[in-house]
Parts: sequence; C-alpha cells; structure tokens
Amino acid sequence: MTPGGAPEAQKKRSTENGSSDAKSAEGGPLIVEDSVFTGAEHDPDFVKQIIRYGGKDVQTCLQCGNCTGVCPVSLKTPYKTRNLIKLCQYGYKRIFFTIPWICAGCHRCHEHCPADINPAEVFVAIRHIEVREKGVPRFIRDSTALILRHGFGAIPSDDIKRYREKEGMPPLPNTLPGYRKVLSELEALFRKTRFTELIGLETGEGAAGERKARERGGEASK
Amino acid sequence: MGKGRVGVYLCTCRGEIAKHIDLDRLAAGLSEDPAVAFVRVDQELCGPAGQDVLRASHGEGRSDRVVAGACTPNIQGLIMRAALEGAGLNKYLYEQVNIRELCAWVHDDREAATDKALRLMRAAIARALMLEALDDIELKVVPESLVIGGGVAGMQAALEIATRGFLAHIVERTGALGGRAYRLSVTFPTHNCGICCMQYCRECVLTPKIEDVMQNPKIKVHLNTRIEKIDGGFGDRLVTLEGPGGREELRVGTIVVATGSDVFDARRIPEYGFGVFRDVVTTMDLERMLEQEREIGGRFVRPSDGRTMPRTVNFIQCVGSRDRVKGNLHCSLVCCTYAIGQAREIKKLHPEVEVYIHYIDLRGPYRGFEEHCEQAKAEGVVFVRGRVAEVSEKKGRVRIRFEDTDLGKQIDMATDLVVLAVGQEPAAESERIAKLLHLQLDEDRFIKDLNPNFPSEYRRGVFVAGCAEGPKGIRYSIEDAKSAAAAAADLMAAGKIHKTRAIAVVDETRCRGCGRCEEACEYHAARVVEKDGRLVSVRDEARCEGCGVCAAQCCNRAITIKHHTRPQMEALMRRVLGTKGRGAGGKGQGAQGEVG
Amino acid sequence: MTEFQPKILAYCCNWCAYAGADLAGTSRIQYPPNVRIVKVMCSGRVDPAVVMAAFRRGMDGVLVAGCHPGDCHYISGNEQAAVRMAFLRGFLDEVGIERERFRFEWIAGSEGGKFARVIQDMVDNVRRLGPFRPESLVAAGGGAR
Amino acid sequence: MRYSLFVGCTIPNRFPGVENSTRVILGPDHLGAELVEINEFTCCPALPTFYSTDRVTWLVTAARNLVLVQDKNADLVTMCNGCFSSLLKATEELENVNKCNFVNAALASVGKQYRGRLVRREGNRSIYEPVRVRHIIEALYTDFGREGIADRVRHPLSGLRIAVHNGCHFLRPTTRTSVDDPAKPVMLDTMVEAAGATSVDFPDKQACCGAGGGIRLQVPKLANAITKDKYECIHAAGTDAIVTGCPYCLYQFDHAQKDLKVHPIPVLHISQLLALAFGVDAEHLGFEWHFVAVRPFLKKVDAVGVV
Repeated sequence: MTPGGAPEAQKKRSTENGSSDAKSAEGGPLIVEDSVFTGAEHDPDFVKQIIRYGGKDVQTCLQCGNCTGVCPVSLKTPYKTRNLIKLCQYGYKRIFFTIPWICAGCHRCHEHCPADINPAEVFVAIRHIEVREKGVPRFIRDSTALILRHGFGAIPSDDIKRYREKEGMPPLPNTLPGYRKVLSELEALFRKTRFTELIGLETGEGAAGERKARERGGEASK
Repeated sequence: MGKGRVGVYLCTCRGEIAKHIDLDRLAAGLSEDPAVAFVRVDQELCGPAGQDVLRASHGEGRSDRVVAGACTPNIQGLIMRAALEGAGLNKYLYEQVNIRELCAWVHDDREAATDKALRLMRAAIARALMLEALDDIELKVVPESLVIGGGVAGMQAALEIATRGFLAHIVERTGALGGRAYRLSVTFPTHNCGICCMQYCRECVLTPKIEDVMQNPKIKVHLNTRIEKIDGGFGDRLVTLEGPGGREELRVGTIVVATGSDVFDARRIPEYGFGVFRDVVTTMDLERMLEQEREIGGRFVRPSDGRTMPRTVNFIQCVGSRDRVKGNLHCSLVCCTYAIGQAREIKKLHPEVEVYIHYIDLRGPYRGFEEHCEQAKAEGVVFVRGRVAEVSEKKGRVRIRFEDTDLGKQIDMATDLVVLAVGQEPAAESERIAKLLHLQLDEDRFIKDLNPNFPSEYRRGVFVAGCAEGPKGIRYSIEDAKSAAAAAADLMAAGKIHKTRAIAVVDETRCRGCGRCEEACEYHAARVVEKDGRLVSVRDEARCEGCGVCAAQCCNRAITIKHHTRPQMEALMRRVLGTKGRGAGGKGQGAQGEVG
Repeated sequence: MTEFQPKILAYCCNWCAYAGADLAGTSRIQYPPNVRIVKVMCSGRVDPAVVMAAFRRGMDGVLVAGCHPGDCHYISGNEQAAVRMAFLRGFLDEVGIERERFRFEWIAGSEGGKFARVIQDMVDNVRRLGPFRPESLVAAGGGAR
Repeated sequence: MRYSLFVGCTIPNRFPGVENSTRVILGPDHLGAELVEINEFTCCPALPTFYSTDRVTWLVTAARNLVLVQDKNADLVTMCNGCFSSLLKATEELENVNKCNFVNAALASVGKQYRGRLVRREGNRSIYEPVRVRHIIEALYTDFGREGIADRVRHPLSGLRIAVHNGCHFLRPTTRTSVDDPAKPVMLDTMVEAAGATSVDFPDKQACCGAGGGIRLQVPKLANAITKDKYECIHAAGTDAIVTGCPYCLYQFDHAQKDLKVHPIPVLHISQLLALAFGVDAEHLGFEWHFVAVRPFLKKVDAVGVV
C-alpha cells in the first residue's frame, strides 16, 4: 500500500468508531490474516533514525495513551498514536511504510504527553525516513511542481482574478512580470538543498511535471 | 630525599594482581630506590593474615612511612591503613597505589601494566617522602538535637533521640504537630487511621503519637516557628529561631531535617479541570469527604450539588508524577497505594458506587500491596490502564476521555466524581533549609540521598529523614527517622568526633585578604578578618572539608591543603611524568618504557 | 614499529571520577595504559596552573574529571572547576595548545565505561596530534613560569 | 501599525474574500493600519508537503520569505494558521546558529541573508527581530484589543450565536510557543464578542477540523469523519455561523458540510465577520466562493446588499 493509495485502504479499514471489529461494513472476514510479527520487520536503528530526523526519543514513552485519547485521527481510524509509538520502540519500520500519511499535525498529542515525546514530530521524522528509503508520495511531487511553476500551491481561477480587479485589490505577486526571478530563486534553492532530486522531480522536466500537476491542481482548487 | 625510610608492600590480591603485573620485576625496580627500606609481597594484605604481616613488619621499625601497591585506597585501603595505625604508623604517612583497578584489571598488556605500576609506585614513594605526620581534629558534639519539621518523621526522630537521653527540639512551621499524615482519614494498605487512635492497628504501632511527643520532658516543641539562620560547624551549631515568643537561639550538636514534601497542585495540569469543575477533587479533598462521612455522619455527595451521591467515581493516577512536562518526572510511590485504599473505602461504605482507577502502571513498593490490590479487584474496583487525557463537562456532569490501552479503544464517559491522585513534590521549605545547611539537592529537587556506606561523619552531623529526601510512605518515613535519630544519637553519645586534618591552612604572610576564597567556599569556612591592621583569610577548622577549592582560587598560593600540599603534589607529578630523560634528543620519547 | 604512545595525565576527583576509574577496573573494561591518574579530593582543587604544570613537564594530554553537576561531594567544587577550565581553554588556545589535548569531563562513580571511553578517545586524539613539545610553550610565552 | 500581509496559497485561490476583507478592515476606512506590499512571497511552504519531507528545504524556503520582510519595518501577518505555524516554526528553528548558518549559505546563492534573532521572551512566546511573524487574530487582539475593535463596529452583530473554531496551528503553532492559551483560548472569542455577537460554548471546542496534515487532500473521507463530530457539537449548541481564523479550516467546514449533506451552518473567516460588523457591504466580501450559502446568516445580520 503506498501512501498515495491511502484513500482506498482507508475506506476499507476505517469503521465508525475506529474499532476493527470482526464484522466489517462489507460483512467482511471473521478470520484475519496471520498477524504474528516474525521479527523480520524489526530494525534496531529505527529509533536512532527518528532522532536524526528531528523526532524525540520514543523509548521514554510511558504508553499512557494520552495521545490516542486526544488524537482526532485515532478516533476514526485503526491507527492509534500510542500503538504507533510502541511500534517505533520495537523498530517496526517496515510496518510504518504501509501506513498512510494521516497525522493531522494538530499537536494535541504533544500538549498532553507527560513524557514530552511529541508524536506528531516523530511521524514527521518517519516521513523523512520513508521518503528517503521508499519513495515520495505523489502529492508531494505534484504540489512541488506547482510551487516551482507558480510560487504557490494553486492557481487562481479567472473569476477570482476578475473579483480582485473589481475590488481594487493589488495583483497577486505571481501574476506580475518580475515574479520570474522569484521562481528562479526558488528553483536554485531547491536544487541547492537537493530537494528536487530527493523527490524525483527533475527541474528540467518542470513542464511535464506541471502538466500533470495542473490536472490534479485543477481538481483540487475546485 | 633520603630522609624517610619507606616500607613498600605489594599485594598479589590472591593472584588477581600477579596475573597481570610482573610483581617480581616491580619489586626489583622499586628496591633500587634508595629511599625504599624494603619491599614485601603478600598474598592478601587486607585479609587477617595480611594485616598481621603489616603490623609485624611495621613493628620492626625499619620504615617510618608506608606505600602499598594494592587495590583501591577508598575501600580495602582503609583496612590496611587501620592495621598499620595499630602498629604505630601515623595514618597520614600512608600512601596506597591502586595497581589493581588502575593497572592489572584494565590493561591486557602485562608489560605495559607493569611499567605503569612501577611508575605510579615510584611517584607514590616520592610523595610519601614529602608526607608529614598529622593528628586528627577533635570536635565536641553538643548533646542536643534539632529536628526540623513536626510531621511523622520529625516526631519519630525526636522520640528516638529523647529515648536515648538527649534533648530534642522540634521546630514546626505550622501550629500543629502531625504534618500531612494527620489529615489522612485512613492509611493503607492496612486500612487504619492516619494518626493513632486504635491501639490494635499495625500502622499505629509505627505511627508516633502526638501526645507522646508533647508529654516527653526531653522534647521541646516550637510551634509556629521558623528557622532563620544556622551558624557554626560540625558538632556545634548555633540555630536562630523566629517564633511567636520572638527570636530564640539554640546550640545543637546534631540536626535531623524532616521537612517533608508538598502535595502537587493539580491546577498545573489544566486539562483535568481542577479548580474549574467542582466535581473534580484531589485525593486530599476526598480524605476530608470520607472523614466527614465516617466521623461526623456527613454524606458522601457530589461537591457540585452537595446532595446526590456519586454513582461513579474515577480516580486518575500519576497527577503531577511521571510527567516531565507539567509535573515531576519522579514516581510519587504512595499514590497507587492510597488511591486503591480510598477506592476500597468508598466501596466499603457504598458498594453500589462504581469505582474506576485509571493508571499507567501500578506501583506499590509495600509489603502487602499486591494483596491490597487483589482485594480491591475482588471488591469490584475496576482498573483501567491508560492515563486520562482530559476532563470536560457536559450537561452538568463531568466527562473523562481516555484510551483504554489494553483495549486500544478511546472512551469518553460521564462520571460524577473525578479524584486526582496527586503526587508529592519537594517542599519549598526543604530547599531553603537545605541551603542553610549546605545540603545538596538532587535533580528532582529533593534533598540528596547520601550513599549509606559513607561514614556518618560525612553528613557533618546533619541527617535527613522522611519525604524531604524523596517521596515516601508513612512506614518508610518512620524507618528513616529511626535510623537518622540513631545516627545522631550515636554522635552525641560519643560526645566528640575526629575529623581529618587534611584541610586548608592559610599562610598569613602570603595572604592579601582579597576574599576570593571566602566567595568560593560553600561551607563558609573561609573568612577574611582584620588582623594586626591588615586583612587575612582565616579558616574555621570545624567547617573546612578540605576540598581545596579555595586553594585553587588563591592567586597568591597562600592556601595549603594539609596532606595534599603543593610540594607533595609536585613530587608525585615529577615522578609520574617521568620528566627525567625527557628532552634528551627525544630518545625513548614514545617508547614503551618511557610511557608505560 | 613503535606507535607514538601519548602520555595522558588525569586529575580525578576522589568521589566520582576516581570511583569511576575504580569501577572501570572492577568491570575489567580495558583502556590504553597511557593514562596516569592523580587523585585530588575535588576537581575544584585543580587550578589552571596545575594543568599547565603537567604540560610544561611534557604531558601530551591532560584530563580533568569531576562529578556531574549537582553531584559534587563538596556541593559546587565541580562547577567552580568548570568555570576555571573554560577560562583555561581560552588560554590554551592562545598559547597554541590544541584543544584535543585538554579535556574536562563529568564522570560519575557509576560511569566506569565512560571513564574508559574518555581515555580511549583522548589517547586516539592526542596520538593523531603527535607529541606535545613544551618548548613550543616557551616560544609562545605561555609557559613562562 | 505596519503590517505585511502574507496571504499564502489557500486564500487567494479559494477565498479571495478573506484577503479583501482583511485589507478592508485594516485599511484607512477602519483600523487604519499601514499595509506593506511584498511581491516576492512564495508558498510559506506548506507543512505537510515540505516539513514532512525535508526539513532543510522547508526551512530554506521559509527563511527566504522571512528575509523579504526584514527590512520593511513591518510585522508579517498571516490570515492562515498553516502559514502562521510554518513561518513561526522557521523563525524559531533559525534561532539555532548552525541551522541559521546553513540556511544563509543556501540563501547566499540567491543573494539573500536572514538576520532575525531572538530579543526576548514574552510569556510563552519568543520575540524575534527584525522579523516578527504574527497571526491576524493575535494582531487584532493585541494591537487593537476588544475596545479598539468594538469602537469600529457600526453594525453590531447582536443576538447572533457564533461557534468559534481556533484551529490547531493557531493554538499550537510550534512545540514551544503558544500565542493564546491552547487549553483555554480567548483571542478569537474576544474578537467575536467585540463584533457584538455571542461566542457559544460547545463540547470539544478546541478539536481539529479534520483537514490538517494533508488529510483533506489525501483522505477526504477521514477528514469529513472528523469534521462530522465537531459539526454535531456545533449544531447541537444552536449556532448561526462558524467563525475561524484559518482558510483551510474554513474550507474544510464548508466542504465537509457539502459532502456530509447536513443542515448547513455558514462558515466565515474572522476578517469577514469583522468586516460585516464594521458595516462593509457583504457584496465585497467574496461570499460567493463559500460553498455553504452565507446568505441566511447575512439576512440575520441584516447586512445591506445581500448577494
């Protein structure tokens, strides 16, 4: 399951109260797949990696469940923050790579964590690891292409442009002729930090990437 | 060199040292030194036979000082030194080199280890030649004791001291003895009252009686009194009190600090709504509610309406404990025990009330805790693993939201009473007293627990008991008080103590009275005074601990630490560095022999 | 072939660092024999002059080790030492003694492993730098006394 | 007051009325703040995209935006919780000398240098100079206050019941900073009350809208499921409108109601609400881009020129 493919997976797995009852919406399977961890999933360096990418030491987690208690996503999906932190402690990295990117980043978990762990930042660190080891979700590539092309994550419609004129609002920066320089700066910076390389977006391919992005962006901005 | 005659003893440590160090070569090398009178190798210098060897050999009078190559001077070294003292050696003329832990056990290379041992031994011999015989300082111990705090630990300590025949002064900040324990309706896991009324109760046997304290002629109780100042040193301290009768001074030989702990203020965890929702109370509030019900026939009711009895009660554990963000990192140790006790008490009075205990881990460092816990389960108390995330209020009822971590399920339930099991934290007063007495605080801001293996002299006549030293239950506070009181009484019974002479002395001709040492000294042992029209620094022998911080501070090299003098250090360094041969065209620079 | 064997002097406080070295011994943790420990009662006793004396006598590296902050047997001697050693470091820079040659560490009595690690580390670092030449001190005017 | 408005991506592309109403209420006819136009801003950049993938790129891009205001003697004000959090986080990260040096090395290639530094702490918040990142709610609350806003109200929204939604990134913008009390925020409520309306209390008032972290983008169903809970609380409390300070929360509440097919509650940005209270004609406020019709609300407000 790729993060991009999350919606489908989500549809199947999430139930009203986030419980994974034997009976699913489709009257689904009573018998689940063999779910014994064999240890092959274990990666002893996972915790260190998390710290390297800006997460906190998850080993000090008390497993008190405060994070799950306040997590909006845990409430609606089978993914419980506390369990995910436990998986980190065990070093089950590969299991993480099958979990969609659905942390809302609301940081309520951190507000309530007695061990000062900040699960939201831990998940950010895990995303860093995943991007580097497994690949980048499509929406990242698409929105980056958009930003490289327009400086912002979406393009205003003609209606909006007309409204701005009518209201006498200043023109949007990226509609001004001088904005080309800004885009070239942005591209230079992305190249400097090797971001385009990281997410597999060759700047030379900007045009192609942009076409793809436009298709999605058009849908998103609607 | 040449004045002293050094007796050298080498220990094989039953082969432990001999295995890794060529003791024959070591002995041969050391014998070459003209200052060495003899070298003797023994199997086990710290054993009874070895001690006999030391005594007999030293008794022969061929040496006037001793260097031993053996294990660590801080443990077995003390035994060997004592044996030699028995044979007439001044203990300040003894030097021990740790060729076991610092050479034999850490270097596989036998040659290198032997070389290093040889060099360290030579350096020690050089230092030994510079050592001078000293006597210990004798200090009188005033036979009165100050007990700071009139809680369970303080009262117990005072009773113990009084029993041993010494006068004890209890100084209590508030207007009553008994401390926090006095406010407890019941103590657990034995289910009895906090302060003594039922003679048959086990806890009461342990719990000191306020009346006993008040009636004891050997105990003076100072209520509503604050300690303003503590002056003087080991064995003789001048304590200034500020009480209702005005200022008062005490001279005491020993001090027991029993200042206790504070209860965590639940307002600091805003998500639990303490102080906002009236049906959220702390365990201390619940104590009062239960007490009223049991003793004056009040009813167990919801604080919000004062009428209806709660149908469900939820205890939240670890409020302020194990919370490095809003509370304290430490575990308060007693909360699991007392919360379960209160839960059982509620069940006992009103079996129909549903009681839940929300915990992260159940921790009960008590004998009988597990049985207590099992009993609670059998009585219908429900244990829920998982910390409550937040408390809210909906339609006049408080609600709690949490993850039951066993089920992995979020639960949002309405309840009638939320009880916060608040933990203990360091009392502000403890910190103040610690400062007055130069006691260290630990990272958790409780007074630091000294290694119990240290001789009681290291405590300088100050003993800490009870919760001032960390969260404790009543029973352990009492045990603590007993041992502190015993140690204090022992000191007073001896009437005097011997303190090492290895302390700072000031060369008044070099001292310019700049006061840097006074600033640096934590013990206020250094003081600049005017003498013959000029400023000089003087030392209070009773207070100086011999750390040497003042000597390092002194720009004029006016301060010497006895037994660690500069010439002694330099002699040691010269040899240990092997300056000889250095610079001679670099020959041997880096060669094994040079460095080893 | 003889590898350069640096000489390291370690001033260890009696209560923590020396106990740590003892523990390294009882735990049989191996470390290079290049170190000589000089026991002091408190790291606070170590003044810059004592460190400089070691360099002047031809030590290749000096370690000062005391209790962790808040752990000092003498309340704050270690922290006073830290202040002094920070000052000394600046002085060492000035007279041209490489930073790796001098180290100030907190080592608890329970940290035998840390003691061994610090020594190993120092030996490695100083070995890379080569022997220290006290003559260079005089040239720089730093070791005049 | 000199502000430089940072409009970000969502506002100009989905809710141009939010930008316009902010400009109008801050403008010379009303609060009289001076607005400094900066035409070189880019995406803040968005946290789910950049911060999750490569913190370095995120920081460099954010720093580039920050550099643009540092010589303007104006506070950078966002109308979006996401931009607020991203840029504020960046100013805090750049406090670290090593990170700042690294970022400046990268910025040097485009001829820029970041000079922000910490000057003091105010409560839970660090104050940096010369770059100060602020949220419109906090700027209105601190710089004008309840009185300052109430003074400008010509069309009090009395009798209206408003559900306030602060949004997570406003309450908890960074791990160490909070501008309002995350457990008991007051700023947005005060602004609503200053406009003459009543801020209604309801359970789970501080809960997430559901859209955060790219959930809306990736798993709209999940986002809507989260919104549903909050919507139900708001609906049960009997409110005339939801008011937020974040266009993304606005978007989520707006569109989730469409997807969930529930009884519609109009959703407004605080700037739009204040503009109405200041007597600005609703025609100018861009309500045509809101999915849930704002008209019923405007009728209650009795705003002139209802679209």
